[in-house]
Amino acid sequence: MATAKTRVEKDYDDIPGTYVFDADRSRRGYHLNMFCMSLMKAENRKAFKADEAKYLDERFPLLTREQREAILKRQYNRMLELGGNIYFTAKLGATDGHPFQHLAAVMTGSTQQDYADLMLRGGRPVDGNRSRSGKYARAASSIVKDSKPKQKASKGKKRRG
Amino acid sequence: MATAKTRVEKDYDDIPGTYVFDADRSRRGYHLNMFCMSLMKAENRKAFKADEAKYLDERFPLLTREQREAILKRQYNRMLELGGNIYFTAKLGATDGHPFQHLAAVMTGSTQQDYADLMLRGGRPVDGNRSRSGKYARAASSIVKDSKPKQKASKGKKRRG
Amino acid sequence: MARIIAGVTSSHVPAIGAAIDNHRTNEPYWQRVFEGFERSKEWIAKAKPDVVIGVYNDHASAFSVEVIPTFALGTAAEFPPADEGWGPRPVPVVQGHPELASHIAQSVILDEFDLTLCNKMEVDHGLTVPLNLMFGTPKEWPCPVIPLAVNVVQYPPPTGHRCFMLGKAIRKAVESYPEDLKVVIFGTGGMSHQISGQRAGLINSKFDHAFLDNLTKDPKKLTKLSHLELMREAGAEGVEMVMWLIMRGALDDKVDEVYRFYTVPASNTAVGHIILENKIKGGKKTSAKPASTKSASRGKKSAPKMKRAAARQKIERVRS
Amino acid sequence: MARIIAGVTSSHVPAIGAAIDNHRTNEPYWQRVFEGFERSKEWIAKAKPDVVIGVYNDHASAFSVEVIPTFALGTAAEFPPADEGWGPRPVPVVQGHPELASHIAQSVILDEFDLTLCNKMEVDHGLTVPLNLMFGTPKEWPCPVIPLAVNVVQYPPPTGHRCFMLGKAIRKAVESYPEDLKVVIFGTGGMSHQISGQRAGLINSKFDHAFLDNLTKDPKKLTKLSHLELMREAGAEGVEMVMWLIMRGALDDKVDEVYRFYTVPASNTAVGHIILENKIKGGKKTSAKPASTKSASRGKKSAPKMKRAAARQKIERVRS
Ligand SMILES: [Fe+3]
Ligand SMILES: [Fe+3]
Repeated sequence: MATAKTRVEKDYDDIPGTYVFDADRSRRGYHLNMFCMSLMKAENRKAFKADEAKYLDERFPLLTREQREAILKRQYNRMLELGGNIYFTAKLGATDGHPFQHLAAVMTGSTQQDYADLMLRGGRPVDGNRSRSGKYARAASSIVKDSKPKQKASKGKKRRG
Repeated sequence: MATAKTRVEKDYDDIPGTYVFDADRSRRGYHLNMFCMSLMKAENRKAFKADEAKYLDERFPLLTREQREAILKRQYNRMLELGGNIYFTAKLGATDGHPFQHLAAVMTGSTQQDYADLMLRGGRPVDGNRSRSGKYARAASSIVKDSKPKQKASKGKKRRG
Repeated sequence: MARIIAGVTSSHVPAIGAAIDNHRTNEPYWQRVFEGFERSKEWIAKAKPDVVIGVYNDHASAFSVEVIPTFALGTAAEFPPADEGWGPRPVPVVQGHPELASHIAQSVILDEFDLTLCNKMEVDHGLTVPLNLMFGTPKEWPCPVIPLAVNVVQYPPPTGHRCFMLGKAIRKAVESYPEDLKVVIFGTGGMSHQISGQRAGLINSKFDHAFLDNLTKDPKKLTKLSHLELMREAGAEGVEMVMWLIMRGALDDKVDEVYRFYTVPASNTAVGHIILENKIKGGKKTSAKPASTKSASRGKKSAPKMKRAAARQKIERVRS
Repeated sequence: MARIIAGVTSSHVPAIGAAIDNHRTNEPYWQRVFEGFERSKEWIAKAKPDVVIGVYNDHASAFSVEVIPTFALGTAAEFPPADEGWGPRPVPVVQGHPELASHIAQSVILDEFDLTLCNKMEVDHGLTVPLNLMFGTPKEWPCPVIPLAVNVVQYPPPTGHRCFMLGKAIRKAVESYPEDLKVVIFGTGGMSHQISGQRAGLINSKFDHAFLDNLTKDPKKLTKLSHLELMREAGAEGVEMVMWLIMRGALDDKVDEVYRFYTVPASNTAVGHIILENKIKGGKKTSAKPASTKSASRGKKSAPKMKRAAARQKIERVRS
């Protein structure tokens, strides 16, 4: 568990390419996420598609200028930065008729095909993707046994996981 | 804390004249309470007053016959029996323009004046109103010191509370 | 560092709100109640909290029987008064403290309390009546308020022990907040009352006094009260006194009781009110004592005294 | 007396639901996933639970950012599928078990878990995809399901330790329910995946296998994983694996792992699935072993074997 101290420091900001949706982001992104939530109704999707700027200005006047722009430009990482949460922003992608992997490709700066191929190859490796600061770059998890050999390893069978 | 056993037995059913609003009552009274909740809107109060039976039949068709009758007849204890909760049923009283003590008088089989006088005299005493079974009739609370004299009582000043 | 300097308990009887809203506070019946809070207003004006944490329960206003949170913490920027059936109370919109509230939420959830967070919530008399009693009827409430709504409508409410422990977790959270803030925590509801069924009108002053005594001196004893005993002794709706234990848990083990007031009845309820201050810390008193001047006596009844013996004498008089 | 006979974990990837709803389960990509659940369907047909407790998380369907419950227990009679943006999934309405759910709620709240009770709630793919994986696509689900929605959307989710302890409290509650009922508890979500930000696509199979191993043998070790470690190793959204610990806490300390399946990827996610049975009690086995017959091999890929070594071999094949 994080301690009070590390909580204030947000230890999870060390994870690269990751926007942990905490209370600060949730507060910042409230109207952005509520806008996305509004797209769960067919009539709202229709109204949004008919005139995106008008829909935003009329129904979500409390969006910041940055949020409004990120929505209109479909800047999915920027939306996360500005307090969006992926479960919400995914509804915008769905409204556009995109499969989720399109959004993933946008967020990872890749093509959809390359992203799909990456997943088929077993996904993005965790090695090299643990830590911005490098502090945890080499550390594996406390539960992964082959990174911390124990007596039980003498069972003969090498543990894969 | 109640134990699992006493919970199933509902130890609180021993308290006289009391309908503890537990999950069973809540389930039973769901539509009754949601009806009362609907009276928080002025337009609904108006529609209900215009034709009570019609309002109930059209908007709350899942009320049981007993609940419907108790509502129409303003039988406030019966509503509690049938799963109503006082914070909800009080909204029906308010819709009728009654002060809360009118409802209290109805529930206690008293006149509003007698009930008000009872309160001014210090309220209904707990002695004699603890227990249906008589099991707790004489027991006072574990925190009331003069019912359980302790060494500290030798302080000289008799505790009132 | 933020810190909790004091705790306040107060009943939140809706009729008190109605008396305020309908300008009937000068009627002798209501004077008796409001006079009990005159000193408290002076106390809080001196204590000047930067934030109030208001522990209360919703009375089928924000929450119906559709969704019933045990503990709902308000993390929004503001909380409008609920329409409880006659339009919203004419009181200021409660301004929240989203940053501190979110900090508390995070800390307390990691400490294994299973909060529900509300970024949108209306607040009813349960919260606004105690604000009136302590702050009067200003145009704006003098400080932000973080609402913490506790389920006491559908049985079972959280246990008294759980409430007490939540208070401790809240205190820990507040003390890990970097900004210097003085926080006062309100526990509301109670005291003895039953407003439902044939036993409606129940009042148990002996129990109430014992509860108040223990609240100051031995709150752990109160955490052992079962819901059954609370309902039997203090009425089906008196069970809401578990909320006072959240306030108490957030204070020091030993506190100074700087004020107490008790009267019967307000509408159907015994009104209980107590102010507890944390003891001196780091050489300076954490907050102001109530002023011992000014508060005028009106008519036959004297303004309540700070000393408990005197307060009790008053109670005696009021009830006789 | 009701009792929990077994626990099941399963990912709840929305794309699996889409594959089912769009009749694409025979495409090789999806075959690989669905084959992993063939034996499980046989197992559950034999185990015949009277009730399923489904631990899952809502994905901005029933709950937005307005109200965020940490633990929301569904006490309603039924739970319609949510409209997640393309109309509700064409799956049966989930029938609840209000009596058992209310009993669990009461017991668990008195055991100091701060539930939110939902008498009205729609359920999304988080719950319905695992029901499909285990029960296929029947006209009606074969038994009532009690949904338990856990917040893993807004940080912080409940700790793994808290989840584990809630599982224990649920078990105690179930065992104090007077009716004879066989209950299976599902923990859903995971395994490693990240679907947001530049790190989207993260998979950590080493971690996943270690998690599965410990889930069976040493779940207490998993309760010590911080959210930070979970997010770093298993992805920002992989943190939902804390939910599996609710399932595990509801089982015996020592359990029989009767089945395991793991494959990468389904859409953006590592799919993990395990079936754990409580050990023999009172002389008779608490439930059926999966049938070792019938399950046909299709094409190149053999149906997964019950033995772990074999299951791993399969995984090897699938991923290569
Ligand atoms: Fe109240
Ligand atoms: Fe999920």
